[in-house]
Amino acid sequence: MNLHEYQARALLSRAGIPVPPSEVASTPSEAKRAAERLGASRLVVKAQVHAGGRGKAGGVKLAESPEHAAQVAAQILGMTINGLTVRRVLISPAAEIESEAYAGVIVDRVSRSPVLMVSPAGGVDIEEVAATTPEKIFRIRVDVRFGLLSHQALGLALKLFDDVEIARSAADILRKLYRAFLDAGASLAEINPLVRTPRGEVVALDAKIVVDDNELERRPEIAALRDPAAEEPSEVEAREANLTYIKLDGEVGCVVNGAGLAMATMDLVKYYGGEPANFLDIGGSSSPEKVIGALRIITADPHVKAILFNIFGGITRCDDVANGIVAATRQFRVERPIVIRLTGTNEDKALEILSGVGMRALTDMDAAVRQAVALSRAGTGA
Amino acid sequence: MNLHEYQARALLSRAGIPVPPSEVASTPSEAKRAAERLGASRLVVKAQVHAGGRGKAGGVKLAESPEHAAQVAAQILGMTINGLTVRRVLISPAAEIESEAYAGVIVDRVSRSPVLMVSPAGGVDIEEVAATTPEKIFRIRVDVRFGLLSHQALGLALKLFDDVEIARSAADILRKLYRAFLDAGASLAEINPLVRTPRGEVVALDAKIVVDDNELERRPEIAALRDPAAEEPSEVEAREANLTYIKLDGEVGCVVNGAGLAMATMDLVKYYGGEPANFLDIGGSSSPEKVIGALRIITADPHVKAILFNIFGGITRCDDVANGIVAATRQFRVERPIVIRLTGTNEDKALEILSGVGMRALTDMDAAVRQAVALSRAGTGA
Amino acid sequence: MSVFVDASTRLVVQGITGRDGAFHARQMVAYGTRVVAGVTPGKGGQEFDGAVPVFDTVVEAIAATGANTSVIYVPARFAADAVFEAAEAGIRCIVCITEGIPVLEMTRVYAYVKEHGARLIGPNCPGLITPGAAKVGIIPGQICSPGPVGVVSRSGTLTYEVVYQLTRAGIGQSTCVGIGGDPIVGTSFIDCLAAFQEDPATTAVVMIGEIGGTDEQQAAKFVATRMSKPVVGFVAGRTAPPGRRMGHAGAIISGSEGTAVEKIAAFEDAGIGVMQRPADVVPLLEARL
Amino acid sequence: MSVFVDASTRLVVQGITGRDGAFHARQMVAYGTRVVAGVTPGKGGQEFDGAVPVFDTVVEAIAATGANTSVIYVPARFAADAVFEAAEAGIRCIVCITEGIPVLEMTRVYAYVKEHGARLIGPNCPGLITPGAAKVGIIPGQICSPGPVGVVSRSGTLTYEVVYQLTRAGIGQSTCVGIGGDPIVGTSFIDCLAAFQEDPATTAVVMIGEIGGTDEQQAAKFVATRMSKPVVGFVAGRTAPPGRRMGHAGAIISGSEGTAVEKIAAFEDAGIGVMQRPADVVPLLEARL
Repeated sequence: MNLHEYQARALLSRAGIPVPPSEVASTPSEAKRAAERLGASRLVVKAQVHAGGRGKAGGVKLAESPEHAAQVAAQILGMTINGLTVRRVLISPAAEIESEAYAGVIVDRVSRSPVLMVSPAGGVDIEEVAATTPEKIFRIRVDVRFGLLSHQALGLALKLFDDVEIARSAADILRKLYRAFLDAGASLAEINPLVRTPRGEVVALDAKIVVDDNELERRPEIAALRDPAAEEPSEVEAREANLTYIKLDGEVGCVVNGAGLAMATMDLVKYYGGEPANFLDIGGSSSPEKVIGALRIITADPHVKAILFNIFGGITRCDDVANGIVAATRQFRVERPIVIRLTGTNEDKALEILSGVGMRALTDMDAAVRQAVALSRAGTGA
Repeated sequence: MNLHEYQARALLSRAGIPVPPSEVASTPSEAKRAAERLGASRLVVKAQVHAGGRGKAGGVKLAESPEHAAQVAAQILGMTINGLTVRRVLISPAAEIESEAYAGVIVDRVSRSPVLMVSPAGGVDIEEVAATTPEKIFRIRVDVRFGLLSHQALGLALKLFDDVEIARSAADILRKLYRAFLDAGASLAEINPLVRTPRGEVVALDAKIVVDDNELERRPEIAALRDPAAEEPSEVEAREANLTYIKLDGEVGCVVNGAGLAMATMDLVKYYGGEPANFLDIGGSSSPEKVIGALRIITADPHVKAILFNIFGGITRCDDVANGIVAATRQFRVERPIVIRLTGTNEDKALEILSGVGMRALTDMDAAVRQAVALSRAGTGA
Repeated sequence: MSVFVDASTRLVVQGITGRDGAFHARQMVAYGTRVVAGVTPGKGGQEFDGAVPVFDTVVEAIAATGANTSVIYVPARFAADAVFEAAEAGIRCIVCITEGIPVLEMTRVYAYVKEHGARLIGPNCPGLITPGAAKVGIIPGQICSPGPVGVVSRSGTLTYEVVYQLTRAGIGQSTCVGIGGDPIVGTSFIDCLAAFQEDPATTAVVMIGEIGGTDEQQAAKFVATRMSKPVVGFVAGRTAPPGRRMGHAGAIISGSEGTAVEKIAAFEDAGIGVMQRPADVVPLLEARL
Repeated sequence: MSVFVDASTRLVVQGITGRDGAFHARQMVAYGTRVVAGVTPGKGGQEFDGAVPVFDTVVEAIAATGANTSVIYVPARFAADAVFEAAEAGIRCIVCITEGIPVLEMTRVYAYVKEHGARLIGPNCPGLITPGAAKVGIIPGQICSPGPVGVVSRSGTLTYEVVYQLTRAGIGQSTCVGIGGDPIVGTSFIDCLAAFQEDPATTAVVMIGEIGGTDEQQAAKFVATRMSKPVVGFVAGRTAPPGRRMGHAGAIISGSEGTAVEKIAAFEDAGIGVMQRPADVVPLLEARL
């Protein structure tokens, strides 16, 4: 789960990291009042959406007065960045910047450990730094059994700042960033830029935190930060139905059990010249209700021209899926051709159920995908 | 540093451990009002002093009404237990007890790890259980790198309670006890008794926490729990003067540099038939001020008949000590004979300083101790 | 022969009295796996299906039954602790089926398992099966058949699909290992490839990867430099958008890292036969066996 | 010969620019110890007394000077981290003089040092000295003389007292080790006794214990079962009241455990010559040498 910048700032601030004051506004007049309260002569107004490249998209602007802040907020609010509508802006005094660094913690899959990274080349995309000037990135693996040790944090901080007092401030921030990362159950926590001001202070000007979805159950206070308004509505609906669904732009709606098979099915749609409309995993122990929910979400997508089921019965029982399909077609009009591939546990029962309502099913994945692609291209055939 | 029971209960309660409600009172009328607020028909009134065996000493009594609570509080307040005056009582509803267990965490010196111990034989001195029925004590070493693991806590809890639901409650308490132990910087945290009520709840009826003095600097909120009124005034004064001083009942006041040498000096006093009046370590890099402070504290003890300095100069400079002695005798009347043993760094200068004011010094520890003992037995000789 | 599990496997099922644990314990018993014990705290002393003794702790289960392998079906919030318990008790091979363990929790679990010298397979995996000998986990036994091909995969049903293709074509499997779809798993592709390379019963390997991370890339290097047996591979997620978690917690393209394109390129560089679609496994293998 | 430090010791002083660090660095240099580097973050590039290069980190100090031993004089709140840093950097013998490290911090430090295969002496100790070869810590060099007696002690000035008695009586020392007065120390009596038993230059050992814990009792068992060299011992604190911390954090009788009486009894049982007073060390040793 991605947090908004303003949420990430609040978590870092709570962890004791110096973060400049800021306020969140969802209307231009709120923005004006916020700017007045902040009382700075120059302000930054930033779109709060889960998307990179906000600056390039025009989602970050400077303002010289509260009135001006209201004006730029009016420009940014409602803007669409990466397909997401901006509903909130963050307003903060423009910082005086002497230098910009980067600091981030991720979970490294290879070493199976958190890795703390810093770079004196901050304020830009860290991936770009890694690609073009990898020598400017310094990292250490954190041994979770002992945590981030003080000398390790200081050692990294000294890569950012020569002055030992400033490095100590930065080391303190690194320790707190690591702490915030753990406390939030994050898979990524970064400060970019980590700014040194002309007065020698070190402050976090922008913050990004991505929380591991698996942490949300035991962290209700973090889970409460979820902003459904910032997500695709169909994905919100799918999550509430316990389905893993990701909307794409194609025409073949896919209903599959298992994430790997779901991806392979999408890939095969593409292989045969079609475009998948979505990723959808109904999970292992599927019930007819999940199938109904899945069909409801997919049929709500107007781009979908054909629906493809690909079920490999293991724990999933094919008859459950068949019952779900039959029940769904009784509850609402699907109005799109359905191609069904079923094999494995209770396959025979499933075929019986389907043929009882005049539906057919295939047992071969390739055949089913080819047929679904053909139907999606034929438009609303049957 | 020992915490009072009421302070330890508060820490455990804050850690999420079920602790029955209680209030603290320092007068009988406060006790009455507290009892009224608690609203129970039977109450326990307990002396809050840093001493074991409060029950046997009459410091724990039952009360049947608020008025009765005031009466027993009047009996307990002002009582002396182990030389300590009772200034506060804790008032709590009398608990219904089905069984009493013990749970404690200590730092084990041998394994260099925290050790969690439980016993189904609670409510009595755990040392007595260890001595008489050691098979009733179960313990696990906690690997600090991983912390107390859930299955370890449950495994111990199942030694206390057969019912798995009750054991799960107890395991939860054990985990929280371990957490509270770490958070307080404790060297000991125990719940005795850990009670099972007839309704199947598990609650902490009494709590003891000893905090590692070395933790106090980084834990101001714990350091603030120190109750100087519960300590020997001369020891409070010594601590404020940065001296390590422990008052005893003998006649030979000892001023020594180094803890081991200080103990060995006391032992030698005893060996030669005297009784040490105190342990006092002026520390490694002593200043004349420390010597003055030490002499002030020792001369304030009316039992002291003779004062013995035993200084082995290493980092400690003998001349510093000599200057301190001279300065002290100018500032206040010592009125007790002083025997001085000095050797090591700047010994010659020290002898010069002392002879300048007509004082002598020995270089042999045994000779000095023998002389001090003789003087202490002779009363106020010189 | 085979890898990790075989006829000498003595299995303890952690969470045997739960819904999933009970269902799959029966499936494993039916397949012929030696399920010697179950563990559910508080149910020690019972018998599961009148045949498998249940214990409160893994330590007790090992003491009474000589279990050497465990499979974990407990809910996510207890699963990490179940792995800790199994490792501490001395289980040599721990198979964690449970999905949903936080990745930070896994960093600690992995360190612990490693210190205890145990092997962890998973979490969030279907387990493994040595056809005809032992099934540990949830892979449907009926789609497998004994034979010379080792299968290793980050996926569940996609593995079944591939194994099903193999079995239908008459190509049996030595062992099929589902290593799990999480960012941190106990056993990597390389661990499995190394084991298959050593295993005399395995003559070729199928590797089924997906987007996210670099495990496939490292595995490709291992294949190129350390393996003499032929390997064919598949990578799921060519059509996956970046930055989205594709069902598996580990199936996510982070920035530009972990795409199917780079993994397939690594496979090709390493001489691995690349399957364009699951059905390609049969012709590619037949050309190499 | 000697134990732990000798002429091959290449010492880095952590905290060399602090008051205590600077003072004792000079003393050690004056004694002839090879002080090859100092470490103070932010002071890298300076020279201490125009002779000892100062580095920001221990890693850099080792790389530039080949340091193999470190001594720590930093304030208590930085001392645990200094040990972590030294161990991580690869120092083999770490001597921590600093007093006041929380014991829970030490549980982690000890685990870390052990994993890194290093030896930690202290904390809260006077360090050690191999007379005539190397002094690491704060033991006054002038009271020591080379010879055949190994000395190991939980104390500082009490050790000086005993060593002083030895030197005055013409009995030299192989190495004197102050193991520290905290409840958790890196090197125990047994570790030192084992080293002295192995050391050909040591023919007898003096062990100076005190109240608190059971290190002396275990050491006594070790002496009885594993040592052929004669040992004499002292236990400070016969007059100490129970439950009070006698200056040293570790010098406390907890309940009935850790009394001088039980330690002395253990010494006697093990055939250790028990000193009633520090001065007894000379006649007891002379009877055994």
